[in-house]
Amino acid sequence: MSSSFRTPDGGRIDRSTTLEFVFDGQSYAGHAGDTLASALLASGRHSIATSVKLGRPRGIAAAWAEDPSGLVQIEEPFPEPMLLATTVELYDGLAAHGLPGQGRLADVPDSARYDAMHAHVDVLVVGAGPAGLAAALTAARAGARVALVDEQAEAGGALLGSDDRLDGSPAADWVASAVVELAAHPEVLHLQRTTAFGLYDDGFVLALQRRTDHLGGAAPRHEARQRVWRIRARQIVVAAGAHERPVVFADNDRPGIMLAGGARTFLHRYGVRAGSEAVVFTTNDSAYAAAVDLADAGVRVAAVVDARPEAPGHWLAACADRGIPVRSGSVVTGTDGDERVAAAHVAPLADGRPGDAEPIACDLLLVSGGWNPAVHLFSQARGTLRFDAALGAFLPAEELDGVAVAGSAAGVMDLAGCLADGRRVGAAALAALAVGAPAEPALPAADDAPAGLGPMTLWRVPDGGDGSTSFVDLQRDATVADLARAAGAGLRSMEHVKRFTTIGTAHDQGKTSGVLASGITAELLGIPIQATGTTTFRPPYTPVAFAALAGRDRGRLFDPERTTAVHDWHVAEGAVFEDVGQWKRPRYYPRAGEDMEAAVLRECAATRSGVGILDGSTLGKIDVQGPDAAVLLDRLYTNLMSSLKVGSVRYGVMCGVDGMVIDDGTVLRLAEDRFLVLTTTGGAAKILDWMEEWVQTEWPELRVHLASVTEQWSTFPVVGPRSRDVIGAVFGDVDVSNEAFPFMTWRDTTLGGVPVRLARISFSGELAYEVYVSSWYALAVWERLVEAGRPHGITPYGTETMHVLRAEKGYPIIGQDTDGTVTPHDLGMAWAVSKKKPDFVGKRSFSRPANQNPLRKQLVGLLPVDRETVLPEGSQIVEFRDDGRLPAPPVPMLGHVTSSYRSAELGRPFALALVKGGRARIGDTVHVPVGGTLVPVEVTGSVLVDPEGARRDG
Amino acid sequence: MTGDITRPRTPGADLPDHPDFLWRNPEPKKSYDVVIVGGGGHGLATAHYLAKNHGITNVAVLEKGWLAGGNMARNTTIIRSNYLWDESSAIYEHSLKLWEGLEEDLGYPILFSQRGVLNLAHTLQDVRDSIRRVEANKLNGVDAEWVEPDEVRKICPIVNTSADIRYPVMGATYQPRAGIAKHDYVAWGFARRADEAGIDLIQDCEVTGFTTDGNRVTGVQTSRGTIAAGTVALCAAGHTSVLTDMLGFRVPVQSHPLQALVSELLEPVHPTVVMSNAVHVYVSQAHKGELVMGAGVDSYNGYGQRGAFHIIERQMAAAVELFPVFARAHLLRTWGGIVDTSPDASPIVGRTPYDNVYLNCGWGTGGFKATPGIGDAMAHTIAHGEPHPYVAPFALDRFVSGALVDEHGAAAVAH
Amino acid sequence: MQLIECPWCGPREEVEFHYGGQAHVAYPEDPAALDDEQWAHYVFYRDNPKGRFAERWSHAAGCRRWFNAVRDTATYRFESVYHPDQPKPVIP
Amino acid sequence: MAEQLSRTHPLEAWLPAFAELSGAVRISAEPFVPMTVLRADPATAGDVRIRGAALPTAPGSWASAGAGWLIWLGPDEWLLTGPGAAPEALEEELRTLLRPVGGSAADVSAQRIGIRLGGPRARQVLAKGCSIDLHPRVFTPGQSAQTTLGQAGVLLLALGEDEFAVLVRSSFGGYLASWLLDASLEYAAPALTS
Repeated sequence: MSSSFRTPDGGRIDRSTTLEFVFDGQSYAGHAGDTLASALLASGRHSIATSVKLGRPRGIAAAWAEDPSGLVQIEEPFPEPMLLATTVELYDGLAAHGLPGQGRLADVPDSARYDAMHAHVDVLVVGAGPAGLAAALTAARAGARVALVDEQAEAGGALLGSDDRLDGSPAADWVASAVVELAAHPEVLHLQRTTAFGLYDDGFVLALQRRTDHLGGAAPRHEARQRVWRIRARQIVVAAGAHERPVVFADNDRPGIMLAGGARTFLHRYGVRAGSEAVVFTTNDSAYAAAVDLADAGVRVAAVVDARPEAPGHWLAACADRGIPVRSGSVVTGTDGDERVAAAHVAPLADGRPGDAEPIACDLLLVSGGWNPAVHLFSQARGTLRFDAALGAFLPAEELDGVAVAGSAAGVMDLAGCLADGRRVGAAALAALAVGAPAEPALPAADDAPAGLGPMTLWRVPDGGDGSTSFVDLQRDATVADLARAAGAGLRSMEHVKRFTTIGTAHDQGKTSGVLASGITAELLGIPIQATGTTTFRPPYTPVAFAALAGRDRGRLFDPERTTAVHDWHVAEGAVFEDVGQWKRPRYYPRAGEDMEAAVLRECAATRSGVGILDGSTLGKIDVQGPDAAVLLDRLYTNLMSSLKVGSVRYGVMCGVDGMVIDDGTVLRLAEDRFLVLTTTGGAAKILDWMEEWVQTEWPELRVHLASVTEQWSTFPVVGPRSRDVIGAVFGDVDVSNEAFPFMTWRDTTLGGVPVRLARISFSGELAYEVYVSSWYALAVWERLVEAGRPHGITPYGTETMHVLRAEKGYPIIGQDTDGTVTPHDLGMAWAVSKKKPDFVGKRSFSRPANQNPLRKQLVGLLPVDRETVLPEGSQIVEFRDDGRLPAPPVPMLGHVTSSYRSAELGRPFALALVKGGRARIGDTVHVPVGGTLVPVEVTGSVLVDPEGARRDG
Repeated sequence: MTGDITRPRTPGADLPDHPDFLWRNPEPKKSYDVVIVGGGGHGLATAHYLAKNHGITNVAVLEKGWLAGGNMARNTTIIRSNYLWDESSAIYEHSLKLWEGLEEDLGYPILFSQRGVLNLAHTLQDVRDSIRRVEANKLNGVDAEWVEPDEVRKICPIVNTSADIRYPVMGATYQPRAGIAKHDYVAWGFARRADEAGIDLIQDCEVTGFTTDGNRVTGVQTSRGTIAAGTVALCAAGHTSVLTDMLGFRVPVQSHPLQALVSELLEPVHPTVVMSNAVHVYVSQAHKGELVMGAGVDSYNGYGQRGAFHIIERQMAAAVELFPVFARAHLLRTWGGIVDTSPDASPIVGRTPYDNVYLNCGWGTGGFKATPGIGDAMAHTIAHGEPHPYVAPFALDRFVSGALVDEHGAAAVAH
Repeated sequence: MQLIECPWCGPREEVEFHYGGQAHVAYPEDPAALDDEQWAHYVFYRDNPKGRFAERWSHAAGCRRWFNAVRDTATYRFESVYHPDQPKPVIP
Repeated sequence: MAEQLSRTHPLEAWLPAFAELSGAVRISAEPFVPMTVLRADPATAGDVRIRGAALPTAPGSWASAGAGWLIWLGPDEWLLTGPGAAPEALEEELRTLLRPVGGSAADVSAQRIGIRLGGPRARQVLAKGCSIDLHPRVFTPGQSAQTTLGQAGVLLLALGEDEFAVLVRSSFGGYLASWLLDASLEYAAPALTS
């Protein structure tokens, strides 16, 4: 498709490669190096979409991220919502359409890869324009570790969109040489297509690198599409440039109305004439260059309209040479046109008011209201801004520690000045690092900037009406009229005005509209703009895809899966797993045709009648050593541990200072000065930290050391009346008789030369032995036990069966039968609370009034009277209702069901519950609402199987 | 001006216009019957109900910055009442009932959208806690139900309910009457009504101290002069400790950063509100189409109204894990608020050591949804000099007696 | 995202640390001697200043050592870090 | 019952994938070696020698001890690794050595596993999930760091120019192996090199 708007030559595109793409269903062609916007303009298309509220046609209004209106939806190669046509690099097969307001998400998952990379540098330079390149060169030449990030496809910044010359050659030559020199420095990280989007504390900058987007469908699958760089910089140089600012006037939103600098960029960088007949409206010198360059490129420039009473002499002459009429002291008051601007209404400005307007035909209206330095990152670093009246813009008002601003971002608007400022700031960054400035060649000489006139600050051209077509924020369709309503409504803070008008809340976050809104609001309120200020600049500088921030923490890597040394065996045996914290634990081992209930009934019965084996390796284990080990445990457990004999085991409970149970487990005394503390699976890390915290911060005088040995020791409870036979068979040298090896004691032995520890601990009430072995040998020992157990029908069981067996004995699971509001007494464990010890953590809280309340919830058992219903865990409990019906809410609740199972042993379902004054209610019948009905349940003690504990010795 | 308040707005919808006049910007008077410190949602709602329900209008609301510019402007606007404990569900359900009539009461299009809230369960313990909460809610007259994964998919088709993700969705609690509203509209609605009633809303007025006489506060010293006060209500959320330090008494709250974010405007994909405690994300799609999301609380105390970015990154990972279609949605803006958290994750409301000073703080992440309820209860408390029954259980002295209302464990999702 | 100076390991990312709240709040000598209010203040009450705050931190993902820091809760800036057994430094 | 028990390495299932990586990144599982965590106050344990090595007191450092490493874990904590006596014998030997100076020792041989990471791209692979400065001039051979890699806590040792050891709790071994392979894909995917 031939394009009449492409210049015959020039630009930084590769005219030898043609790229086909589709926009709004229509086929177009462009070249490598184009953006979607430049390719569309080259085809004569300005109009992109209609606006969100008013449905007015909108086009491409700038050449990069500051464009407030050129939003598109990518469809191919993969749907992506709301990107700016000006920032989408063209590739073959791109399909997109204009976006009237809301983007569309793909309905299939995104299979692209994303990742993150950490970097540490002495100096981070944001922006590879003249100032940024100069700063980076200075830092690099000093041998500093430098990162240079720039959001565009290639370095150069504003130079890419100009015909500036350095040392008499195109500035691009100097840019190229600078890039080559930087590449030669081993300590320089130079990233293009990389946007620094957030600046945080201590020199932390986040930057998004678009690595393969420009390759379209040809992007390699194994590479991350986008990468988030997490850069720690000792010094940061923000050389992010400046955004041109429009002037607001009536009907200023039509396609074909564009920032002057943008049109100049399209011409020089992409070889595209943004129109054929142009009017240029400016308040400063910079737009003249656009007028002159476009005229030289064959665009008929019908007029330059300069709001200032006088036009700059140099530019007057340049325009005269090209037959461009210049109307100084004039403004554009409005436009005509439909899909595209057709005429600009130009009127003389007499003491601030426009006179009679005269239409000037054009298909391109270039506007320049001055420049806003890109102070976003500086402002994110909480740097304060001041309004510079001469420049008509907000500038950094202070020096920040470690964050410096250079070039046009600091208000330096000429090329020579930017180069010098960049070098100066680069050297200052080095100085702050106590690195001397390097010997450097002289900076390249820019052509003398013509003597010019200062800019005029003009926010808007009064439209004589209500301003309802004078657009301030094009994306939000917000106008001067909206600002006037906000002021009239009593709003004084720009934060209120922003929310009232929604100005600055759209995709561009107010890059062009924010300062305009402040300026116009100040006028409306009759106060200086310093008083209104700006709204807060927040990260990100430009939008970032969710998936890019998720990085590789997706799917399998979203959160670590912790597994035991026997995990693969469980998998091979078809175990169904349960997530317990980050651990994967076998929940049950279904056999063919079994559901969970069947499998668990089988596992329970087999264990109570024969022998079962559990992988208990996830239990937390802490090695406690030192002369004061017992003292520490006495202070942290509610019960007495110092009296525990070497070779013995004791169950213990830990409370927080608030007296609520936080964990429980058994403690083995390995030596006078050594204990092995077992915690719950979920509590392992928390309890080690808890113990360390007390030792380190409260009782540093205690001679005790803690070490986590959770993974060191695999733990296999072998449980059931036949467990003695199995243990005896595997560990022939151990006398497993009750007499020689009583309950709550442990013994060391070896197996094949490997140390093994056996402990008579029971979490089921049955005769049981816990086998501890180094995880190196875990699988071998596990298989030995299973092998030896085969004659006895040993049955591997999971957490579900473990829960049933312990519940039948009334043993609580911390976190299931407790919720952080339960004391040991509530659990019926007063026996585990020492009366002897003067103090232990939590003791004092037991005597608070609320702890004396007889109606505290207490752990009891529940037996559904119908012997059938398995009460859903979490069910609430209410008083028995004779009529079997619930009264109208609110219905007083007595407590809730914490654990509930079908018991093979009892031949009926049962539950554990926390019930107000529960122990006093034993024998009562209460109701549990299940579905629509009230299920009568009998309150019992919490121990339902073998209350006298006859089985634990087999 | 009132729009359809039961459904999310249509694609591409703009927001309804604000009224032509909101409030005066008066100079503070020398003296007021009631001085409310804090011009956020709670302070403004308290002012509204003082005027509406008790005819008390000689009132000033003092705001150190701009009205409703604190947490009210920074929250994720989730409204629900499905809390575990009787005391909590009572105040939040009272609030929800007021929400249901608030658009009419304020004559303001607050965009209250009862689109329902799903609290996902990812572990067996989540399921137990969820059912416990649902059953308690039912008995307390709060609409709540337990829904299985396939029903979750029906209610919110974009939730990843496949079994092979790291933390599969095992079900959820669902409160159909829960939803979202447009926070600025809510705050400005209260402010406009209070202003209409003659209550002075005084901005850029920072409290710098208090004048006391024994057990009474007689004056409030501010950056705009000292203001005599008959009764003082502290509604300063994250800055409460700064005020109580001036008054010389302590409250057990800690102020933490809490961050939130929005995406660009998107076609409707998310019809409800989804919260997941286990993977730490809560998200809704607001009226214009942007995804609004909140994260976990930053660990350290902070008044900076900003948090650490790793929290956002972790939240994005959770979002993409739970909602794969979000992959190429874009993070448009992040911000932070200051949440005042209490030891039992429940608010602290009522009397203070000063006879004429009432306290309202400690709402943590629950403040927005409580706005009308606590405004009403505070107004009642101030008018009667007696804590409203709804707030009585949340008195400061519960930390001495130990009678906490601990919403940590059981309320699972604490947002 | 802070860079926090562990007294032993040097500057590390904030994510490696665990926050421990107000520093210099000692466990009472004799809890039994305290009345309920005094005990409640130990258990539940901590300062919450806007500005300088002496806090406890632990380098949880590193050397697992607790230390104290004076940090400004408004700016988040760390002004000093010191060992748990050292007194709160006087900062001008 | 006296025949040797076999040992199972937690990363056995990952070894083939490790082997397939191209040379840009090399990943291998370290062999089983006894490991012992040592605690002592350097003030009182200054004269202690472990396999000829003094307890390193510089944070984030390690010293050669026999054929293994003696690694600083904290101001009064070290990890000794390396072949030699059986773990339980080593623990007893070290307890006996350290108890007189108020120290302790605990066998943690199976608490962690070791992964060896090498090759010209090894640093980039680590930098994808490790926030400490890994610059060759900063993280030099002889240094170590306890930090996080991805979402796993690790003990990272610089062994040589492009050679690292990563010690991780064995329950996290599978996660870390998957994470490392995924991070290495762009540099060392077998598909790219074949």
